[in-house]
Amino acid sequence: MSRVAGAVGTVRIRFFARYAELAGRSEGTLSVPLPATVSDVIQRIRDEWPGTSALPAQPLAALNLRHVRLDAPVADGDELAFLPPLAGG
Amino acid sequence: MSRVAGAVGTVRIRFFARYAELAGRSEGTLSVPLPATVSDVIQRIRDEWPGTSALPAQPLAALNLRHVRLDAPVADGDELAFLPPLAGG
Amino acid sequence: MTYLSTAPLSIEALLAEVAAPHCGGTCAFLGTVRDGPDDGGVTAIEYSAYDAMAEAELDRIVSETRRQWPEARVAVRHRLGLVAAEEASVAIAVATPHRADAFAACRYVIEQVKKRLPVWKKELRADGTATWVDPSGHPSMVGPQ
Amino acid sequence: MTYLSTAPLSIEALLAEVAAPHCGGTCAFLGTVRDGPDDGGVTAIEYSAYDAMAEAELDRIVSETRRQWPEARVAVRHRLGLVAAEEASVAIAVATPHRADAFAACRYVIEQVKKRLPVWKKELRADGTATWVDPSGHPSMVGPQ
Repeated sequence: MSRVAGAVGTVRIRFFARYAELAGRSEGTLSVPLPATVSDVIQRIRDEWPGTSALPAQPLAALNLRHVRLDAPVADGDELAFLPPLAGG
Repeated sequence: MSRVAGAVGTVRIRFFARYAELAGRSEGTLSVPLPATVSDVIQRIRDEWPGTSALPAQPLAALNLRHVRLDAPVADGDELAFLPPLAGG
Repeated sequence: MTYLSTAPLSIEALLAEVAAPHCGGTCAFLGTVRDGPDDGGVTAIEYSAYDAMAEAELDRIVSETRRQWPEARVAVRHRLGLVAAEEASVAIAVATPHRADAFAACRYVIEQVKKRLPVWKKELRADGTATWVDPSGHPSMVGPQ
Repeated sequence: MTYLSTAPLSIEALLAEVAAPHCGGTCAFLGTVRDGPDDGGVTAIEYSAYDAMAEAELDRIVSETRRQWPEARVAVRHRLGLVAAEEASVAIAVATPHRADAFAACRYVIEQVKKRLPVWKKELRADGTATWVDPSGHPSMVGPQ
């Protein structure tokens, strides 16, 4: 690789409900150069996992069990989940 | 009696809860010259029934199962009730 | 009697009464006899009513609620007689297609009940005293008898 | 699981959980699966969740409620799996010393649940179709499968 060596994080990715159907998978693990935001990870998922292009470009996201904005930073070991429009209650 | 003959109504009077205790009775029947308001009936009760002077001069009143103001007219056959401060719920 | 009961109130029964396929939100309210630190050891409350008027008043309150929220299904019961601490004295259930109406209508019913129902309560205490409750803030001792 | 359940929800159990001698007002909310005239013959809803997050989120909602209404006793359950029409998908009970707080806190919980809980539902219809429900108004057909 020509990339300058830097920190790389491993992020656990999860898809739920309709997004799992669209992505054709409910979870996976992804290596991402750090620092990275949720948006960066979304871009990387689209590049690396065929089928995920059907997901919306700006989905609702949760990092380590909390809702986050797409500009939130992602760290090594994080669990990042993509959530279809919520329908609880 | 020297009173000019006029319409007279019979009104059923009811006392509840603490007022029944204060009045020493829970009900009674009263003849009142008509027209008369609830206030007029209250005055007549105080005059005619000993013990009812312990009742407040302006109690909450209900006429024929509905809350009424003290200036409401009373008619023959009405049921007039005096209600201590309400405490339902 | 339709709305007044001397038996313990069943919220499950009220919920079943208002349930309907098109009603997705149900709000219920239970008023229970308190025995808090400021309540001086209340062991039970004896509820009495001007029965015929309380029935009529509850019927009017239910009708008004249905007029204001035409899709609401409404049930209400008030208990009379001796009610032990932590038992319910009043129970209300309102089911509506959407939840905001259920909350608003249920709140309407309990506020009207508090304001209009000809019901009185005598607090019975562990020390044998009994007090007529005046929510306007002037308790009057009537016991021990 | 504390807040999530695949078994039918019992409002009586929640009411017992929040009951306390000093709490005179209890407000409960039940969300039930609708099958109204506009709901196209929904026979059941299949609820799924991001379980760990839904538990965490409900715990946060309960904590926030207790912070805003320090005297409130709060219980909430959300059902998962197949829920038949007219069965409850969510149940909330809040007991407080005074009723206004019970209504406000109960309303807070259901609004936050609707806004934040990572739960999804697929409507199952009598004709065999299934639809992911998007409350923002864009249903997406995914069946018959």
